[in-house]
Amino acid sequence: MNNSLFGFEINVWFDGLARLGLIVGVMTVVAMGLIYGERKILARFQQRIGPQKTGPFGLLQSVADAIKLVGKEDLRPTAADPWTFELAPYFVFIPIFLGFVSLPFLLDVNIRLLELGLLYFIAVSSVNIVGWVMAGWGSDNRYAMIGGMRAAAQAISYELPLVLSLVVVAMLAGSLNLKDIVEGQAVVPYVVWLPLAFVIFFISTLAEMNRPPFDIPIGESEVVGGPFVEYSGIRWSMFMLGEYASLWILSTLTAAVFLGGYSWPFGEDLGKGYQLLLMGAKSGLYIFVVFWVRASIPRLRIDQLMAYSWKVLLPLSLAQVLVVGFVRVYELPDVVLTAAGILGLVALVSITGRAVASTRRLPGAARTMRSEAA
Amino acid sequence: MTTQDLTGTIWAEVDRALAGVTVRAERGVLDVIVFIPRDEVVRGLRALKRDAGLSFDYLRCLTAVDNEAEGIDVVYHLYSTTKKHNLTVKTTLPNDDLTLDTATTVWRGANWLERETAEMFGVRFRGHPDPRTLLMPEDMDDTFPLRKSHPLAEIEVLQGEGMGYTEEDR
Amino acid sequence: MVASPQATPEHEFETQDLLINVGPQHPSTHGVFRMVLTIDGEVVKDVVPYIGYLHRGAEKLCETMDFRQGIGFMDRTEYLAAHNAELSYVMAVEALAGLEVPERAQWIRTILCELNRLSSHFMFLGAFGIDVGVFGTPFIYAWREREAIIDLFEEISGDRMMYAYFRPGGLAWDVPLNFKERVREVLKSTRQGIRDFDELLTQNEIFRARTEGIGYISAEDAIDWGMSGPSIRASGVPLDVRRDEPYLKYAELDFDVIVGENGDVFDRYYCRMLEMHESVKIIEQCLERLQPGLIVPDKMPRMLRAAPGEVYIRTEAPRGEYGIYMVSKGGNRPYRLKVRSACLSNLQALRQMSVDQYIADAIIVLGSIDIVLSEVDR
Amino acid sequence: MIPMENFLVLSGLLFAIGLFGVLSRRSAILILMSVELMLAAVAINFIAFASYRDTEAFSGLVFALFVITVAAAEVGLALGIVLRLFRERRTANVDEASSLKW
Amino acid sequence: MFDRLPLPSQFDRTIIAGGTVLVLGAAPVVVVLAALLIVDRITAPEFIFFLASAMLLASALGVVLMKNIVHAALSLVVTLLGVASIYLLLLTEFLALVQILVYGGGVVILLLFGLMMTNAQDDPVVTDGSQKPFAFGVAALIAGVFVAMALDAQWGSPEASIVPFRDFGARLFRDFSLPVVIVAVLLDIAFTGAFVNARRADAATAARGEARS
Amino acid sequence: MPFPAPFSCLSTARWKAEHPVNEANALFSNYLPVLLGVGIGFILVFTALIASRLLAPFSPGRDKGTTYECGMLPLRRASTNVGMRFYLYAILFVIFDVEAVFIFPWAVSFMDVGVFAYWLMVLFIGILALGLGYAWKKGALQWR
Amino acid sequence: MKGIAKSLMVTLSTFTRKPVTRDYPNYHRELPERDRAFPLLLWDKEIDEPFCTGCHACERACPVECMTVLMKDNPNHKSNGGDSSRRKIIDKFWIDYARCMRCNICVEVCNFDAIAMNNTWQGHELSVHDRKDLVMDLEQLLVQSHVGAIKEWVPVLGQSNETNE
Amino acid sequence: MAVNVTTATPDAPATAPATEPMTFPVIPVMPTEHPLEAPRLAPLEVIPGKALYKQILPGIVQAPLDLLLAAGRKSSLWPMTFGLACCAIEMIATYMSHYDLDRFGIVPWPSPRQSDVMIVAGTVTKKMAPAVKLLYDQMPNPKWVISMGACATNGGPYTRYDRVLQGVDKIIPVDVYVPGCPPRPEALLDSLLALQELVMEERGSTGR
Ligand code: SF4
Ligand code: SF4
Ligand code: SF4
Repeated sequence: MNNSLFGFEINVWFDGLARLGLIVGVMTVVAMGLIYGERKILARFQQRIGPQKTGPFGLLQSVADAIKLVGKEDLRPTAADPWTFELAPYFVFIPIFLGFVSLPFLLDVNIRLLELGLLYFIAVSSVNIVGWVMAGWGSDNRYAMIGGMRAAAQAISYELPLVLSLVVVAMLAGSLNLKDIVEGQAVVPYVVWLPLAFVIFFISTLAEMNRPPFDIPIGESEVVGGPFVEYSGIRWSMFMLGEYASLWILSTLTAAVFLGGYSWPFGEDLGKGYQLLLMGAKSGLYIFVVFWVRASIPRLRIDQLMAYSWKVLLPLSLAQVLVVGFVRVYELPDVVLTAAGILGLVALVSITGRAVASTRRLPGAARTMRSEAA
Repeated sequence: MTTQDLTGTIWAEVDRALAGVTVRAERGVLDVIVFIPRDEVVRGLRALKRDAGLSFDYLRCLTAVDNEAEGIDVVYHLYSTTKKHNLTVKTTLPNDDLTLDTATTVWRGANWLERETAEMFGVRFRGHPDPRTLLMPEDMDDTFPLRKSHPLAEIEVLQGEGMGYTEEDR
Repeated sequence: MVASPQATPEHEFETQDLLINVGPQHPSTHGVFRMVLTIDGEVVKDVVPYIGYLHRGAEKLCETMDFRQGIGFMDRTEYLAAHNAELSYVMAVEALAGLEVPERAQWIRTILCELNRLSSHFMFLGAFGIDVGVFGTPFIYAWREREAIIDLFEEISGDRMMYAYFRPGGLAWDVPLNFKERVREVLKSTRQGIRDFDELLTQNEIFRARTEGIGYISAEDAIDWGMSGPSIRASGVPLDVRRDEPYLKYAELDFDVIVGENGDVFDRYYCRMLEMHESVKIIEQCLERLQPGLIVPDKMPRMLRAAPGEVYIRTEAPRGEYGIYMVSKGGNRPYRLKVRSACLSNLQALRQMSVDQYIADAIIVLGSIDIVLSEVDR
Repeated sequence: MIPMENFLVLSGLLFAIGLFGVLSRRSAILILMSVELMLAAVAINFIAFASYRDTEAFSGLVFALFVITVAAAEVGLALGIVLRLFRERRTANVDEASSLKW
Repeated sequence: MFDRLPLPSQFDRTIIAGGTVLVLGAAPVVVVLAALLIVDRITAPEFIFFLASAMLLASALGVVLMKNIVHAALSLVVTLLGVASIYLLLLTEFLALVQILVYGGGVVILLLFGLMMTNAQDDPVVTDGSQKPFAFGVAALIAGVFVAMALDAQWGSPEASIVPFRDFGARLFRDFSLPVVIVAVLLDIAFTGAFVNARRADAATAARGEARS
Repeated sequence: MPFPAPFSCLSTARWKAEHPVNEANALFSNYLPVLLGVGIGFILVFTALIASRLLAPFSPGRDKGTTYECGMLPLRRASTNVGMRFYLYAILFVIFDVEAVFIFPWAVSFMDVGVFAYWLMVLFIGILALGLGYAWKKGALQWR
Repeated sequence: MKGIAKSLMVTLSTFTRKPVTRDYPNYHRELPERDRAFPLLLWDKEIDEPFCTGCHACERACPVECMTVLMKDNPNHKSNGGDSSRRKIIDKFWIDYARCMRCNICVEVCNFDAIAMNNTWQGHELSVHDRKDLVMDLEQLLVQSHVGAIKEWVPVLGQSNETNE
Repeated sequence: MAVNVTTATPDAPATAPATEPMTFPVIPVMPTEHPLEAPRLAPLEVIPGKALYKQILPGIVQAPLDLLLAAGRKSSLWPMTFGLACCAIEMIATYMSHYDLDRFGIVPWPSPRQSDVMIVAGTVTKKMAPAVKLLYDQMPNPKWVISMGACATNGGPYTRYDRVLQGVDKIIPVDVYVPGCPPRPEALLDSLLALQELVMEERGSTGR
């Protein structure tokens, strides 16, 4: 039990409150930063500049957005179901917020490191689907309804690969405590042993966050923003806050679980600043890739999305659990894991390629009609 | 029944295909124009489509021309995707009876074109599968904007002596 | 849960249809198009398109305008390919007034029309990319290239969209002195742009999976519906006015008509992509053969009058056959003007193409036929 | 620490509420939900006994896990049946589908 | 000042009335408990326990009493999360999380889907009273018996203790190996059953759909 | 034995002396932030809503509260039609979720039990995979 | 997968390219001289009066009827002792920029080369809060030409550029 | 005034003696409004709303709060993606790389519920007008309207066709008009900048 905050030992209640309060502040800032960063980075991918005029380099852009959204009327359609509509933001936001509780930000910088941290994380993050469905159903809007259903279907489908790829990590670490997991990577990050799990995890987190190419529930070109069509002003910004908070959570989690968190390479010894740098770089990389994918990849269709999860990711991650178990239980060298992982990765790539690639020739190449003249 | 020199055109073929249909032809700027009375026009069109030598399988355009006193002409522009030739078919409707058989039975593509012609000129197509308005609001079927008798709106003049745009109007 | 004993077996709960309204304000209807989808779960059971939200009477107004004034309205009916639209109009006037267009004007017209085809196809690619769900990137790439072409047009005609540059008899004024270099410059960046697109979308597996086999329409159906342009060529019908009934200088040019095989969304996309290569090819040939010369006939009448008569001019606009049916009773204005809209006919087939697809597919099917609403509604 | 009785009372009350729901509700789905409540009450009991009295063998915990598991499976299956019922009779009301309830 | 509050759609009757009732109902409980906690009459776990069980019982009542099925289902979410917190108070971290994972994420979604497939909100549920008094009697009886039994018995004052997670796993897989396999089979059966039921519906619909079109 | 009341101690040393660290208390203090987090999350959203209520203009409008339908008035009340597929996936999810629940304790402790636990899990997963395979074969994973 | 990687590479390559954005309010691209913003009247610097004689030709030709022209006798005409050869001159002139479709017709029909399209940025940045403010009167139409703010380009229709190529 | 030339005006031509008022070519008037259309095209009744803080806080606190809110609103004007006709293309061009509205914090959102500005880009026909009205109504306060192009301002080239609404300000209040057919992207940008100024100027009374 570690109740020291900035060196002061205080009562566990106040300690908890203080840490949560801190995280609220940091979360707001980070979410705003992420929104700004996303806009800047996407702009660069599109040879634009991105926010520029609000504050120096547009840094205050997110602040302006936040102020604007606070000062914006928030409407509720008369046909909407008042209770569900009003409560959905809470149901979406709070579970995401609870995800912060067991994150290992830096060495000994966290709210609490739960013994079953990994399971806690998964359990808590699965609740917010209810919020999505509530938002969709409560709005009494067709797009919202469809979006809510899709969100639920997608979230439950990708939860399993996510869980199973984390289970594998737990098997290696022999613990569900995120601190143990990070420390287990002091020498080699798990991504080296478990490349397949990492890739599956990455894909699933994209889906869990409803990020492209899995942004089907909120796909603007189809359902105009999905469950959130009818939300305006501050209520809508709560969803956005939740979205970016979960982006941060998942990036930190990825960094901690697969990339070695603050401990690899030799982070633990070199003090908080260096750890911060490490975590920042790792989660930053993750976030960058998420944005990058957003800028370049088309959206899947709902059936393809579900099929991909159930037919490709789930069997592969089940197999992976068994393989890792085998390697551990018969005490084979860890390199076998890497080999199996790479094999799995190859399988994943080839299955994906086979599943979606067409055997068709490109049209026109075969039959072009010559023009008569010349 | 030609009144002009139509040599070098597909008129001969058309004449053959339209046997049994009253038909008169004219040489247009680019295409041959064929006039068919309105009772026979769908029959004629079908014959033109079915005929192996002509096979006008493609309806380019269907529209009407409001000739004020002389009634309304309905004009079909046909094309053959295989034989690559064109034909214009025209039929005249008197102003007091603007009904015509639908050509949707010949080309499905005539559907919307006829709907448009119907609401713009007031031509009624008998047997049309979907006689709703197309471009006008769903419940407005009594205005025919493309008729010559349909007036243009008054222009709202701001400038000059007509600067009648006062604060009350806003 | 009130029981409804009178419920007939037809009222199965799975088939209780849900209507969704897409448009007129919807990010992916490309304007003010509206369609009502009947869906069952995620599958579209029926599509009812509604158009007319942009019906603004260009035809009617042109009947009160003289030929010069009409050009401006033609620009605005086909605002993505204004040169092509103008071309049909001025060709109709020329046919009725018996004007002979000088060589140089024809070559320049060809170049500009093809450039406009490029810019219009870029617009399609971008919008289509959005429909398929890439966040903005294709659209922005498309506009990056379009902007280059538009800048060129602006240097030539003075406006970014509504050029009013083709005139009965020829061109309004001559192209600027550095025209050839500028076109070559633009072509260079365009080629780069096409390549970018090709790599961004064509090979992408998700894109292929989203587009292949979707929105199929057979060649017979396509002809029957009167489709035209790349939309029909994707179904395997080699229908191209440029080749079948050559106008301008197309008869002297060497280019391929791109024909698809499968008639699905991907083919419609890829036909346009390949067509852009052809356009580039055409423009290069034109540039080589462009000679100094007159841009309007020597004996241009001061007052343009059309002979009585009627003409149906068809040209191959980026979206398909853009026809002008012009009836003249003499004088300097058309008696009746009808714009044969390619999009209208293509749109008719939408229902057939998108029934029994997923919702998301219905959207991209609509995107794949590349509509311009002001051409549909006029 | 919390006295053990508290948990037992709580679980008793929860069970009773669930029972009330099962008996009074007519929609099959609501009955299912009420059954969930009852099962949760049972699981609380199991766990309470296990962690207060059986800390060595903790069979109760394992049983509780099985209860949760079985409850989940039960919901899935039962819901399937309810949907079937709904499809056939156009109702999820158990009184209408009288063959299911006394 | 209050009459000048603009109250368009936001604070309509439902929300105001419901919120007031909620606050009026919950506030005394919280205040009393907090007071007891501060003067050290009850311990913090007890404080949490009472809070959680109050919420749990209230929302359980919501499940069985609410008119709108979807509201009842959402109430069920709260109940089940409350049950999870009770598990936590019973020192079984793992089961609490499992409860959240399985119920919060899975079963409730399943139920919601089921509800929506049976067109939940179109016809509000009939919870009409023919059986209600009877049901209430039975439930009250059972509750009385249970509570009496629980309070009557001599439990001593046992201390709860934590079972280490590793031990739990080991026991589960060492001593309960057969049940685990049976569970797997059960799950399979459950899925297959549900699937068969659902699929027939699908097939029937498909057939009808074809017939209609 | 007693878990600290909120104000019971402000002096660290005394508090430490009075509250020995035991397992149960550790568990509580670990999960206390979760409880508090629910509260704080709630308060956060609530404050934001109140702030917006204060700062944002509100005005009634005739059609302001109509459901957004791309500029058309809603066709009819949005019905809650969910395809059968969603349900099938949900049930599949529940099944595998439960499976994951069993895998977690196994994952941390299978090394303690040894090879037997491993093969038990192989059997467990195998049986479920069979179910998945059956569903796959029968087209439950096919959307249409 | 290969295709996806390719897509990613394309976007990455654009990531490294320079943004093409024109920093608008700070940087105005040079407009081509043919740019057509809105019609403007030209000022005859030699005689110090507008070129326009108020002949109504443009008004009649304007397809949207957004112009209003009033003419008067020129007080500066030779017969009145002035130095202008224009017998009539423009009295009042309004153009409703809000309706003008920038079609260039007025420029083309003017026999006196008195009107030209504004090809400066001032011609484009005309946002107003009241649409009445978009009706330009004579003074506003002339001011730019008078102060020499535009370099007018009056096209000669159909003249081919013989020096080309 | 609109023309941004501040240099000395030329000696205006001396005001001439009043001539006969100009008569315009008389175009036949549209018979009557179609009975079905009239109610649909009635101007939207806009009820101004006030923020609560305007009523309960003392004035001295209001001013800085106004400023803050206006600064936020000004820098984050989210338009609704809503293109009607040709002008929409130029509107899109403005969003794209070369002009990049994102620099000003302007990002389009598809749903009216999340947007602040409605850019009416193109011809509003009478068939479309009810939808425009409805969409405007569905936007939460505060909201602004930019009328982009000749058509939206007064019907533009199509003003004489009677299916076209002669200006969107007939049905909803418009804050900024941009002339042009279509306006250049820069012109639209300019109008957005003008709107930003307007937001700042009207900060004390925002709330329509
Ligand atoms: S440019 Fe065209 S619309 Fe504008 S004033 Fe001149 S003639 Fe009229
Ligand atoms: S601008 Fe030219 S055409 Fe117009 S009134 Fe003046 S002189 Fe005549
Ligand atoms: S103002 Fe001009 S460009 Fe804009 S919509 Fe109207 S006609 Fe098209």
